[in-house]
Amino acid sequence: MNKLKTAVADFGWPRIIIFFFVVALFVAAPFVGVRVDGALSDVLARFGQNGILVLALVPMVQAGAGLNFGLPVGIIAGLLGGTLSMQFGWTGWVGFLGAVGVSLPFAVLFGWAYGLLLNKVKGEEMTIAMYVGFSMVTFFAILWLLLPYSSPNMVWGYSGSGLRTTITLDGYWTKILNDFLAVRLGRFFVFPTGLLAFFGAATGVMWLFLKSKTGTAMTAVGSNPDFARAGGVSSDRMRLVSVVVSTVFGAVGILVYQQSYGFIQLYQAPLYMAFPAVAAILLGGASVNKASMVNVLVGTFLFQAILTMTPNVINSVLQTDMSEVIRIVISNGMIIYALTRKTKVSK
Amino acid sequence: MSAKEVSGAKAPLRVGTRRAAALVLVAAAYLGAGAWAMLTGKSHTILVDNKPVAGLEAFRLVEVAVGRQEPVELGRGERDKFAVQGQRHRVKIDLMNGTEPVTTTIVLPYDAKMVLLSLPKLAAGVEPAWEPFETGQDAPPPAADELPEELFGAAIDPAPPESVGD
Amino acid sequence: MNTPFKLPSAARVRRFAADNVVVLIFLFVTAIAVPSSKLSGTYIIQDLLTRYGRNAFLVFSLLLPIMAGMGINFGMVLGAMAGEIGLIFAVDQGIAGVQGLLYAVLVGAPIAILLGWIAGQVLNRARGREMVTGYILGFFMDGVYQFVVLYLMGAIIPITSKAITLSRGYGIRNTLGLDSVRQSLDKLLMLKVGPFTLPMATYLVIALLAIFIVWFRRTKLGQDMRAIGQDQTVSHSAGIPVERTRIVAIVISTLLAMVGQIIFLQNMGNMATYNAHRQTGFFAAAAILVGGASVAKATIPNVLVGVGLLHLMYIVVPPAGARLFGSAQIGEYFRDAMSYAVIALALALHAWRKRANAESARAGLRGAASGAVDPAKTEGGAA
Amino acid sequence: MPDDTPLLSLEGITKDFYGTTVLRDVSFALRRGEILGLVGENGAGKTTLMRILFGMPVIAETGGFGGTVRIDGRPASFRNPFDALDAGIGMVHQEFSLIPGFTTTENIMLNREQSRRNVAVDLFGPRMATLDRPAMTARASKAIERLGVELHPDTLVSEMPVGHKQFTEIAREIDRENVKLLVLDEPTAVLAESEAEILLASLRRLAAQGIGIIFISHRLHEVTAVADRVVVLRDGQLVKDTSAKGVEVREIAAWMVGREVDANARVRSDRSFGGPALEVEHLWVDMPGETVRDVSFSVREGEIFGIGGLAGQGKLGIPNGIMGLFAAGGEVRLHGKHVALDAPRAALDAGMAFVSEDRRGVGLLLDESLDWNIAFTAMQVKGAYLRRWLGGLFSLRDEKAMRALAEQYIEMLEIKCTGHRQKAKELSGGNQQKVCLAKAFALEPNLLFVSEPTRGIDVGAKKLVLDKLRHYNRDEGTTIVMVSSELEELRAICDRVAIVDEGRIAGILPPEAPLADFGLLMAGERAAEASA
Repeated sequence: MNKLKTAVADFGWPRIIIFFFVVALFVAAPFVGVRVDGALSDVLARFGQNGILVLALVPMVQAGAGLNFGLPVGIIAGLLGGTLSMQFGWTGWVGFLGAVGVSLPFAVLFGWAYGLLLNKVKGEEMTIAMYVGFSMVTFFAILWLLLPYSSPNMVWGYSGSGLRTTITLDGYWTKILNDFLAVRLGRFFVFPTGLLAFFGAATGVMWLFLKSKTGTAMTAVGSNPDFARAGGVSSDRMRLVSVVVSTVFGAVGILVYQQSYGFIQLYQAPLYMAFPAVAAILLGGASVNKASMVNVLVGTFLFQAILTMTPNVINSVLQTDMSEVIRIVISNGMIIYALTRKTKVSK
Repeated sequence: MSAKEVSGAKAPLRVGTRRAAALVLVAAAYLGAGAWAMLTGKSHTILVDNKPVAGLEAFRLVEVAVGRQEPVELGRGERDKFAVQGQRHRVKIDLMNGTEPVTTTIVLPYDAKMVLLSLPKLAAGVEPAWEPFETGQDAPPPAADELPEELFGAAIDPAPPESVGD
Repeated sequence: MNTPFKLPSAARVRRFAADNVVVLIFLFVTAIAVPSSKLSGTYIIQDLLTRYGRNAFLVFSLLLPIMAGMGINFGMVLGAMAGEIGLIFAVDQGIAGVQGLLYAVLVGAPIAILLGWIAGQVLNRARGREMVTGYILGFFMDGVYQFVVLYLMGAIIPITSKAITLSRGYGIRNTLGLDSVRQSLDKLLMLKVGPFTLPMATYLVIALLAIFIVWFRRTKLGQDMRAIGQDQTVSHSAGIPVERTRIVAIVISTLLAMVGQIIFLQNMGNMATYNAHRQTGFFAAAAILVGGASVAKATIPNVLVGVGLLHLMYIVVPPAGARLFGSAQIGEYFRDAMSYAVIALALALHAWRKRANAESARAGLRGAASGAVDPAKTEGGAA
Repeated sequence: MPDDTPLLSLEGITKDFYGTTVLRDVSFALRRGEILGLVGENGAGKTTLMRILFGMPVIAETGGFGGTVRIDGRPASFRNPFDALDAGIGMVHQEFSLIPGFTTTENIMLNREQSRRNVAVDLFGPRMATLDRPAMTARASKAIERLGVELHPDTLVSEMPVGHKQFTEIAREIDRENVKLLVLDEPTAVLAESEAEILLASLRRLAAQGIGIIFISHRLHEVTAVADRVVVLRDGQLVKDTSAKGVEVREIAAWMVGREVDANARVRSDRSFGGPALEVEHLWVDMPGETVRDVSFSVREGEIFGIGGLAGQGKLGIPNGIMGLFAAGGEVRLHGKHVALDAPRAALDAGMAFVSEDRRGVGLLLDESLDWNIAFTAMQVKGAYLRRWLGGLFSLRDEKAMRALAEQYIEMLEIKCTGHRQKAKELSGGNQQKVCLAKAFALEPNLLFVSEPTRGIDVGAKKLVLDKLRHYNRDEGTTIVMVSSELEELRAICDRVAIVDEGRIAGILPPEAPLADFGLLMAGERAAEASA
């Protein structure tokens, strides 16, 4: 009984409530005329679509640099990769992998600069990261207008210059991962094999990275920077590595997201992209200074399940669209809950 | 000591009553300000109406002013409106025929959004000269219903990749 | 013992630049943008005068939490929401003019106090990361606000006017016309000076607020806030109720933000029901930081300078962008990027300086008695 | 003042923490205008005694205390420090509790500001009163004057020299109208000689005004200079309560440290050492609270070198500085080779290892398992416990090897745990200390720093830890530098013992040297005088 109590306290009431909320949504779905198999298919697609962005948060949390509200820095690198690949006229797998390849050097460069800044401001990372992300996004909004992109599929038709706000990936690499080896079961259920395999591979890479010497040192820095220092590990360097890795995953994550979504969204679109990812990982049981692969998987699944199910189920029940409110309250409530919890590092 | 020290311990009772009195004062000020704002700030629309009514003739031409607002001229059967705040209003009627303008004060009920003020009645001294005016719709027809934009909706998922149930 | 020695003048210039780098960058950008915008001086000044009246009050609401060591109160958007709810009721009740504003303030006040108290409690549990928590709290409450205004108003909370409700019968429309109170405070005492019109009543309200803040700093409570802002542990051991005082600072800030938002909206003349508050915290934070304030120290001149500089940039950059790049859009993105970057830079500079100070303070402990002081090591402390 | 009731009397004060007795039947009294010098080693019970006097909540939380505290003859029991303040007891702490951005006046009057009532007070309570700055300045000036020091009321604390901060703090305590008893805990520790003189003079002035003063200091010559009476605590017991007149510093030092010496502890027959292993010259270290100012010594190959001294004097700074954990300067050579400071990696690569005194802060990854804790440093420094893949392109943790290592040390050091996967925070203090030792041993160092190895662990574990160190030294030939507050412990296992005082080495003694000599060195007397 006592054990159960501490387990519950460890996991936190908000998470448990949300978990049962999701279960209740699935149970209620058939009664209000929502097909469970269709919904599940939806959830799986979104799970794979968003997962890598959530995964990108792990290294910085582990290194003690907090929740990466500056994820848009990586997203911008991904957008650069995607648009450049399109500009070069690459399509299909070449296009997608080319986009990933092109975005990586940008991600490393941005991440490195961003990491240097975060190392100077220990203790205030999260607020500053947020505003670094915001300014990066708005700054790049200018570049989207000015850079000499010329592919007619991407630039505004009437002026012939400046990228459109939304660029369709049709004819390039729309759903290239989703459709790869996808299995269709019945009318409503599609299993996006390629997408989930890619997400799985990314998770595996992150898992291996955390098991490496560097990954171990990073975790120790986050767990107890003084211990790591006494063990001859430079915490600044480890934090820098964690920021770079996080940014790289952010870049890959947005490319995966876009191929599933079918569009590249530019300008203000990436502004708030870090928030749902942060909410998801916290929902999965991570704290501000500890996160695991399980947190990522569970959190992304739960969060996407809420996003998919609430509009369908709640709206049918209440005859009104309250999903937006529920989403805002749950995702931000989760973040506040994590921020106000006493950090569990025992000292 | 020149400075009077603030101390709760020395005269707890006195401070207590002073405090209570002060709180009552604050409450009264809050309610008073609210009442003042509501009474004097409540907006009403007065429709001034120059039509024959209940055996009274309409005027050929009349100039009417409510409060300090610009007067308007009304021909027979014409109607205009004044937006006013507060309940008590002076209405000045000038028949433009050399007779002295007539000034009357009308008092409207608080919750009357719009009243129809009959000028013939007012000039004839019939009480009350106004009646509540109900319209089918008290506002211009609403434009297309607008719902709030999403906060970071676009980021989460603007449209599901495949909508449920095909 | 440690008589502060005179810095060489080059070092002094460098130090001044480091302390005011944010202001200097802004001056530089606007200095380029003003001539290239080709706007007339009269236009710019008139617009600035209007924007002072519209925004200054909101920025003032950030002062007290900074004084209490809680950083920039991004949770001030809660106050803005309270003000908007007040205005919704004022419009619904058909209370017009300055009375309508007063009514909105009276309705908003208890809501702001309640929200401020909640925010204070939350921030007390998030010591050391007040700013990011306040920011997210704003998002969270945005959801609650939407729930109340979009679903409860007209359904459970009585709303009489059909003009402001959605056609489905409940919920407030996306845009709320504020014609009944539009610029009623500004117009109360309009002063014409040459080509300019000055909303003196609004200025008067702002001046009263400034006087209040000056007075407040001199009260016991203000003194306690200053003490807590510098060292919570010492304040606590001296018997100052730290948590309570921090809550009071947030409550006052929320109340002021509520009034500030009402003043802001009466000038705008209409209100985006679900969006009006979202950028409030951002603009106020950018303004106070541009004015040279830091997360730990902010003064009334910071507010006044900051509102002026930030809005000068907001006026001149889009037309300048249009002339230089052929796109006003670029100017708009540029000013947003600048504002975001300025917040990031100001926060980063402060965090970085705080660490540098802590290090030099530790070096000071070593004492001058040591014969083996490594000169390379003490440089950070002296310079 | 012809009043016979003592201002303060402590009667039979007894206190234990979880079964460990820290104070046993302590009784003494203090009259008005008297200065009482309270001396004792660390852990003698001074701090606990003062906590009891001030009603610190920690006392009640740990089961209260036995005996009676009387103020003016009436029994007093304070529930919190504010009660004590109200009763007229002031305390000046070792670390400053001042607001840096406030002026002298504002700090002296902190939370006791003079204020003027106004309308807002009635509306929103007394905290809305406006401050009466002239009145505050006047009062602060009065307190400063009473102290008899030069202190400007409008100087910011952040711009003051250390001494003035100390005076500000004392002025704050004596500003209270009813203050009658002042406790000063090591007030001169941070002061220069001349400043300390001024402070002592102020204390005499205050005493002359009828205030009773308890003066806690390890600088015994200051105690003899200023105190009317000296009370010596040792191991929780009062060993001496005597008039300060005619008492020699050397005598007090002997009372302070003089325990019965364990006769059979000395087994030191055939010790022989090689050349110098570690040479330290003009070392300074910026470790907060343990500042090292100028330290030089050398350790011979195979030796166990002890470093002792009172808390706060800098003994802990020495290993922390050499290992690069705090900013440091000077010259350190290991086997003749220069070791870079400010870089933990350099120290580790040179073959040194460190068991930190801050077990939970620096020594352990509390939230991680034992195998992580033990293997981490060796993995990072030596690349051990890694398995390489793709021809060494990348390498992953070798969980199996880590487990084997952890199990080896769990057995060797008799670590009581559920297994190598247990989290470090779940172990007891003694077992945590053993994990720290295992971590250092796993590095196979040629020089091992051990800092406070027995702090906060029980007797059985203490013995085991010390035995392991001794055996490690004997079997592996590893040179050990051991830093400890327990003089006895140092004398039991070390070949030489250095005593650190105020950031410098006061002297190096063989363990057989008379106890009083150690005491004198700790008390800040020069080595020359001690050996005289």
